[in-house]
Amino acid sequence: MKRVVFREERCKGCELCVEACPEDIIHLADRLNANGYHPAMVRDEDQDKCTSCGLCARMCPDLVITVYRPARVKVS
Amino acid sequence: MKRVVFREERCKGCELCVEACPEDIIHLADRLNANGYHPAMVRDEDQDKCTSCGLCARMCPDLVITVYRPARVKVS
Amino acid sequence: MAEPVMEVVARPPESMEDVPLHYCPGCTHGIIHRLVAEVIDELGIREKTIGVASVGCSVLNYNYFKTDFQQAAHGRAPAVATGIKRVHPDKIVFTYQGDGDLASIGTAEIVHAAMRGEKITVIFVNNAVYGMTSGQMAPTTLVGQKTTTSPRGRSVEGQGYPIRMSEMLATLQTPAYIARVAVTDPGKVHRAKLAIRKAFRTQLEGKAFSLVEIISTCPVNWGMTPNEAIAWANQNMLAYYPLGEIKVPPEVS
Amino acid sequence: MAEPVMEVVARPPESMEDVPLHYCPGCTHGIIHRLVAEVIDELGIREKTIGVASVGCSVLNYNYFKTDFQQAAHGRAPAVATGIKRVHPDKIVFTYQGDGDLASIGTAEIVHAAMRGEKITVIFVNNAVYGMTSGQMAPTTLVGQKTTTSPRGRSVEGQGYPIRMSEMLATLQTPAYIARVAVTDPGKVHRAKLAIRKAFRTQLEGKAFSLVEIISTCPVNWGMTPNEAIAWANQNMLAYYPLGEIKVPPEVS
Amino acid sequence: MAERMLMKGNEALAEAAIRAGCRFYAGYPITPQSEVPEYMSRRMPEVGGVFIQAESEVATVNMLYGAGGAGARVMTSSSSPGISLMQEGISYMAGAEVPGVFVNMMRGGPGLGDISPSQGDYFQATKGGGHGDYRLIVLAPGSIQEMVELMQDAFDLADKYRNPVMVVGDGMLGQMMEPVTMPPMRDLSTLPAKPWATTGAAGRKKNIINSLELDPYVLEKHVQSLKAKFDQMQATEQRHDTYLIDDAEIVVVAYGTVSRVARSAIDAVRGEGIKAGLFRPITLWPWPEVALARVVESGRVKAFLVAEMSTGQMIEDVRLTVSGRVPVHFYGRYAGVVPTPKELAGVIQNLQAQLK
Amino acid sequence: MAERMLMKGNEALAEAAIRAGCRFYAGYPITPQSEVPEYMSRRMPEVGGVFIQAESEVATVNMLYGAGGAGARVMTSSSSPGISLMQEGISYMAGAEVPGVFVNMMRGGPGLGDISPSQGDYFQATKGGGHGDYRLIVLAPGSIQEMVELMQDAFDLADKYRNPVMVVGDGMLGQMMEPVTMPPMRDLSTLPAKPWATTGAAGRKKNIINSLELDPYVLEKHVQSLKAKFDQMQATEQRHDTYLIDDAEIVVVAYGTVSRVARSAIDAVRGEGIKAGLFRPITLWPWPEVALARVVESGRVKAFLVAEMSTGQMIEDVRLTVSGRVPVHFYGRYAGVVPTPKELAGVIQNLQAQLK
Amino acid sequence: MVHDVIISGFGGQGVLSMGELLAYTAMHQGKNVTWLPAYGPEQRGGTSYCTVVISDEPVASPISSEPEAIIVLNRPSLERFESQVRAGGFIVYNSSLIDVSPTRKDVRVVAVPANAIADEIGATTVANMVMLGAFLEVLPVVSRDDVMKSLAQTISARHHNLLPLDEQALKRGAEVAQKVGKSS
Amino acid sequence: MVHDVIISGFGGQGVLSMGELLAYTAMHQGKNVTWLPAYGPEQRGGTSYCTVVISDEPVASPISSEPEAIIVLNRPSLERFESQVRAGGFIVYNSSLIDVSPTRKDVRVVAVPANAIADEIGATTVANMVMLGAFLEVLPVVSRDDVMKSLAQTISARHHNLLPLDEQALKRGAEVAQKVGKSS
Ligand SMILES: Cc1ncc(C[n+]2csc(CCOP(=O)(O)OP(=O)(O)O)c2C)c(N)n1
Ligand SMILES: Cc1ncc(C[n+]2csc(CCOP(=O)(O)OP(=O)(O)O)c2C)c(N)n1
Ligand code: SF4
Ligand code: SF4
Ligand code: SF4
Ligand code: SF4
Ligand code: SF4
Ligand code: SF4
Ligand SMILES: [Mg+2]
Ligand SMILES: [Mg+2]
Repeated sequence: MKRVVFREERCKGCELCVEACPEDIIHLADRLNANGYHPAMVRDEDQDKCTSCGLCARMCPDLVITVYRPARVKVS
Repeated sequence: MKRVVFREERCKGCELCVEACPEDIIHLADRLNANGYHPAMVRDEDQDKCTSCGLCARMCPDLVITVYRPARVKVS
Repeated sequence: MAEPVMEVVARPPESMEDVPLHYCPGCTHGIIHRLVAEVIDELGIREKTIGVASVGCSVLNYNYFKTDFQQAAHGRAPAVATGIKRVHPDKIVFTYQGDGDLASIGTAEIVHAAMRGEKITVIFVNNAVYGMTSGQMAPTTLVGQKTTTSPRGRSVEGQGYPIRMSEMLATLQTPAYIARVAVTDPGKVHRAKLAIRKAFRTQLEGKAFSLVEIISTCPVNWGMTPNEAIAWANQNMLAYYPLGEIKVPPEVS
Repeated sequence: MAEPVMEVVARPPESMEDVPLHYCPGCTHGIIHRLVAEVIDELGIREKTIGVASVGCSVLNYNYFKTDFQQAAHGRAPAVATGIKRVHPDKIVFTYQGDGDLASIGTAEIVHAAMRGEKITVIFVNNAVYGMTSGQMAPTTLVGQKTTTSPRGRSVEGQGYPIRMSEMLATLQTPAYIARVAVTDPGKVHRAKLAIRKAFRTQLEGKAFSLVEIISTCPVNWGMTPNEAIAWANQNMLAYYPLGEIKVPPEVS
Repeated sequence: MAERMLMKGNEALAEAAIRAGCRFYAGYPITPQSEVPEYMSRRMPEVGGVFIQAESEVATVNMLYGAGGAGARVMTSSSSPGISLMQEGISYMAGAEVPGVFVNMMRGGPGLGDISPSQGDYFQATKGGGHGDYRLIVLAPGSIQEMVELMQDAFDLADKYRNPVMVVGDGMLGQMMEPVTMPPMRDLSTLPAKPWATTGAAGRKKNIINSLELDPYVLEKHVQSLKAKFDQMQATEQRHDTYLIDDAEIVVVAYGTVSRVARSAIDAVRGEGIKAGLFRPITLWPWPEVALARVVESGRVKAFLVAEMSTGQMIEDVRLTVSGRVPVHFYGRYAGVVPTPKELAGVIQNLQAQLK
Repeated sequence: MAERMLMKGNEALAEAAIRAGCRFYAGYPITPQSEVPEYMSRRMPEVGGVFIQAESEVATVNMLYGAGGAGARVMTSSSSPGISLMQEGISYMAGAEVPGVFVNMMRGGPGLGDISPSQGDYFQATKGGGHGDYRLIVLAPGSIQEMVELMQDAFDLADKYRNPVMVVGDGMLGQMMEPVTMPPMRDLSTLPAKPWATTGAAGRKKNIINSLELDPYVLEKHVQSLKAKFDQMQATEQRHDTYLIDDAEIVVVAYGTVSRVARSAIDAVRGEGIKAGLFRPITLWPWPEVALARVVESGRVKAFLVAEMSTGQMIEDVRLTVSGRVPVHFYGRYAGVVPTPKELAGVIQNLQAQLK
Repeated sequence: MVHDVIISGFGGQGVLSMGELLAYTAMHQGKNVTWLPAYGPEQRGGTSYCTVVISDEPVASPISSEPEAIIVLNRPSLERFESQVRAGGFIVYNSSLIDVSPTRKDVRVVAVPANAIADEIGATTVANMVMLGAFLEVLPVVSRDDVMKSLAQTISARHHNLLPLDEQALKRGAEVAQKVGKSS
Repeated sequence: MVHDVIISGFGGQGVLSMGELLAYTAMHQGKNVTWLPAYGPEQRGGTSYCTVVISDEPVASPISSEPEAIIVLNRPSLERFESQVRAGGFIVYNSSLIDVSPTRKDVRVVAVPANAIADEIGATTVANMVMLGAFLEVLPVVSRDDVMKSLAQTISARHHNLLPLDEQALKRGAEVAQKVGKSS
């Protein structure tokens, strides 16, 4: 499952997330979205490198990014 | 000659000069001026007590007071 | 291997509407909106909050928050907020204002709302320029900065040094909380949120006026890419507008 | 004994018209007028000085000075002075404003004239009340002070602490000279004059904005005799509004 | 019956506002209406209402926008220069449909002018001193008792139409005393509900108070709906009063202070057999054109005399209604001068002489 | 001959002002006129003039008061909400007889409205948005070339009458480009002397710029002298233009942007044999009543069609002049919507059909 | 019947409150009244005055161009209003402060040494009540008793000890006027 | 003759400057012209467009409700303006970004792969010049030479090195249009 998910149609390709990512796994796609922007993305193969640090989401002005992490399973 | 001269018709009887005078020689006259104020005055007999310090004029808001002092005669 | 169960680290706040924002790419207004909404979520005050939008690029922010809103005339958001809060002292009222709005045309209104100690929270977005009207000089424009009405760069002679609103307002005795933060890297964004939360909490506790000045960017009118703008802000704006809490009454912590 | 030859120690200044002033008995506006006129006399600038009257008890002061004058809308004297000075940079332009005028409705104009560093001199008469309109609360009214619109005394809750304009303006980097003086005894009157002279000299030397705040009285609206008012000001106003030079650039001495 | 009290116009209207349910007053001192904020500063705390001395008239109107948008019955009062400063905000309130009551105790202008009675702000009040297509209901009382009653209506009309209402008086009406009977205190719980107000979006869709709409076609729709309200006001809210008009050949048209002077003048010339009467607009907007047109159509009137404390403003509305059918004369004193009954009687006499 | 340049309305008027001798501009950004301050910020320093970005429109008008009172040719520009904020100051300038030029690039209102072209501030400009008895000369150009020329007149008229002059355009006129020929740069030494200006009382009696006069009888005299000026303006400054009016049975009355749309519409319906023509007021105040009355009196006109980008403001002045002699119809688009030529042609066609 | 009177003097001589008292009393007698102060530039220093109209019918104009009576407490007031009094009317003037006499022959003139009498009573502030007493003697629009009732209702309790002085003042004023003769 | 054309695309595609260039060139040929931008809410992001009117007579309305031609650079522009073109008019559209075809049958339609051609030329910014070249081929209101002269006059000297690219773009656009056929 993905750790970081982009709502591509809302992305404006500003690259603030690109700059923010400590793992350097975000980049802009070649394709254009409906608004004419190159959306940010993390390649499927890079999802594993994501540490779920959330910094990309913190910098995204357009509410594009949701970040997940594996739940810490509580022993109940 | 007088050391301190009041333009009586402009006086509003506010007593700021009265309070300011270190020699305590200013007081309000019993008579009213044309505007219905008791004007400030220095009795002729008190003019001598005036030190020409100018404090009364400094506090007068209505440009009532002119203060004189004997000229220091310059030896030329 | 079984898929791990995932939990959410970061997602759009509840108090924001799920609609696209109209801001330019990389404009930090969006970040600030999100922080305010997150604080509203966390304090659980969405249903008792009333926002006041000002005239500037953020004029439409009533479309983005799920709270009641009033759109105020240019510069007058603090007066509008005063009216609202006095009628509903139990509600949480905040304004969201740009630097042209708050530090230029609205100078009297912000000073006097602060002096009276209106129990409102002011989110003050300082991007050193008039964004919405396409980049004219603001009172906060840095010396030497070129804008469409300071084409040779702001000069001290005739235009003066920029105004530091937070410091100016902090000379007043009444306001409870005044802080300056920035949203120009993830760490600063985090601290910005803490300050915003403190400002809202100040109001929740019934204390006087709180204001958070947020150093922001306007990539389009600065003529930079968003990341260049971030770097420029960090280098130049923070040098003139130091970050930190400027006024904290002993009781607020 | 021959009459001694007499010389004048104190007399009405040349730059004032020889007409009665309309102020209430013991109102210190008259003292301040005289000081400004004396400074104009001493600097020999009557023919190059343009005054700006504000709306307040001193609204008619264009009748009292022998200089050109413009009467400005309430609060806007700094904007009017800006217009004049920019057209005539070689002239000396001063405003004469009350505390309602400068610190309430005119807050934006004074802050921005100061920020831009307009080369004007502001005479700011703080009598803690709206004199002309008969004694309503001003932003400078002291806590607890009763006025016609604070009949129970100004309260911190809802009206806040009074604004200290000089300190607030001194947070700006551009202004050259800001001082607070009083005219509540002869010694203070003397020091007030020195500050006013310094402020005008600042302008003569081509330096930016100068302002002298003058603690003054309004016996009629304070409900006191003139001397009681003087005493009240010395005791209460000076405690909240400390006298002194608040901003002096190294070059001005 | 409620007691008759001798009250200053300014204080009477302030008390009347509170009786009408006003619980938010913001204002800034200015002669000749400063007794209003002064009264409110004493009285509002007693009824649990808000009094704020704003930093300026610009702030004032925007406080009203906020408080009115938040659901309170709100008012301010000022005089000519102060009302000019409120024009942007009044336009905003009309655009955003925020109710509120404005009192203008007009003084002599233009500029700082003087502080004496005037009617020089008729155009500003009735044609729109602010920008854009909007109208205010403008009420012009002729006595303090009527002022007290119109204050009740002012708040009701403001709420009914979600639009600002202006009450115009002048220094004379504000400063004079007359006996008045106050209406009882309105029970706040009987006031109209305001489901559109910003009260916190608890358990309902969020409310937005706003005049911005960037799509001109959408904004046009909105302004069209405003216009429909204004049309309705015109259809239903015209008010006027008359005095000795049934057989009148000379009809004086005057409002407020001048209408009182005119009554005295009419009494005087009636004594000399001149058939003079008075048409007194109570709503300056909507202009009472239906009633005035009826007077024209009666065929009895040989001349109108518009008397104003201005250089001639209301006369345009009179001329629009009369539309050339009867001569319209004008007599104006202005800049703070109030015509005397004797003077106005003289004008009517001259006019009568001309008619012969 | 001077070169034709392709210029935006806003920039052309700014340059035209400088050519007319304007050396003091203060303003505050607002769409759709921000190109004016932007142009001035570049250009004023080149001609030794002053550009100030004021802290607000309130400060702006008071800077003009100061600078205009000090003798400079001064101007500002803004759009609807900003102009509303200037009303107190404009009244002061009229009262104190300070010349100055105001440009209002009108946008849709009321309130914040939108930023699209509008004519919703006609009342404000012509009837007095500020308090007291005063008037502005209001010039309404129909093209950028005419705007350039009227800017020259605006400064001359302001000085001639010592009164503020307003030039009204709208977003369309401000934002569009057209070829213009600029007049030469005025030689400042040829401008009228201003012995009344505050320039320092050196070797002369002091000058005072003031609108305050507490004695109503003295103030009335002053306002009377202002009124005499306004009467003179009405007698001598009315301006208008016509198009195909000589045989017209339907006369469209329209100014500015709408007058251009109307010309296209008239061209279109003329093709179908409808005798339509255009009456275009150039001075909105003084209203060109003499010329319009002449059109009415010609007896040829069967109907007037007032077309405005408002819900109906200028129509009052048309009705005042027509005074019931010919039917006056109205077509309005507003709040930022500009009627299209096709649409207006349709309105004329319908009207023609009704006339038959 | 319509009675209109202008009351004028220096600010501080209590002319506005005198007018108010008159209007208030008449109102309580069921009359229609107006009280109109001059609040103009005269306010600060200078002369202050008010116009009181008392009528059985609703009062049309509260301004009177030709008052039936004037009560003037200082000389500028006399100079300003003397010519306006209508023929057959009244001038009641304070002869303690006004050292000229009215010249009108077509009106009844009453000279009242109000300040002197007030000093005798021992309260300079009641000079205005002396004038009112004289006025009511020549033009009895209300009775002195009714005035006293109004006073008792309007002034605050802690000043009630002054009422006897006011009563005395009214009476002394009336006595002066009696010498001149009652209005018919 | 009156020609009116609407030029529309994303902000940043250079539609406003293309219109300005066209108007400027026509003006220098002695024509009357107007150029009217849409400066409304469309400005930020969204679609931006301008209307150019070129005429021998003074231009009445700068707005055209039924333009003779539209030049559209993105899909929203085509959707918005297609229906407005007057019968017998022209639609010149950027087929690189618009993946649908106009459906109007009563107008002449020219598909121009402007971005593709610009990329070939090596300067993405000249896509608008490609469009202009195609447009002028079908509706030769001015010549390509005159456009090049105007360009040389209006752009700053330090960009003159780009002129050959612009010229190439105009020409390539014209070639595309030629295949569709010249306007008669
Ligand atoms: C009275 C008035 N004046 C001017 C404007 C035009 N205006 C709209 S936004 C704005 C400036 C906004 O700048 P800022 O407050 O810094 O906000 P930003 O767009 O930079 O976020 C101006 C001047 C207006 N709407 N109303
Ligand atoms: C726009 C406007 N608002 C209000 C007023 C009324 N007004 C006249 S003077 C004044 C206050 C003056 O107080 P201050 O400036 O402190 O001067 P002071 O009289 O105390 O010397 C006010 C509110 C006005 N003239 N114009
Ligand atoms: S959560 Fe952290 S590591 Fe993962 S993509 Fe975002 S910034 Fe990179
Ligand atoms: S920060 Fe957001 S909007 Fe910007 S590129 Fe990344 S995902 Fe897209
Ligand atoms: S000069 Fe000095 S001593 Fe003389 S009267 Fe004045 S204060 Fe008194
Ligand atoms: S200070 Fe001046 S006005 Fe006051 S009492 Fe003395 S002389 Fe008179
Ligand atoms: S103009 Fe500037 S502040 Fe406005 S949305 Fe664009 S980047 Fe943000
Ligand atoms: S009211 Fe106060 S400030 Fe005004 S003149 Fe009187 S004492 Fe002076
Ligand atoms: Mg900004
Ligand atoms: Mg004061």
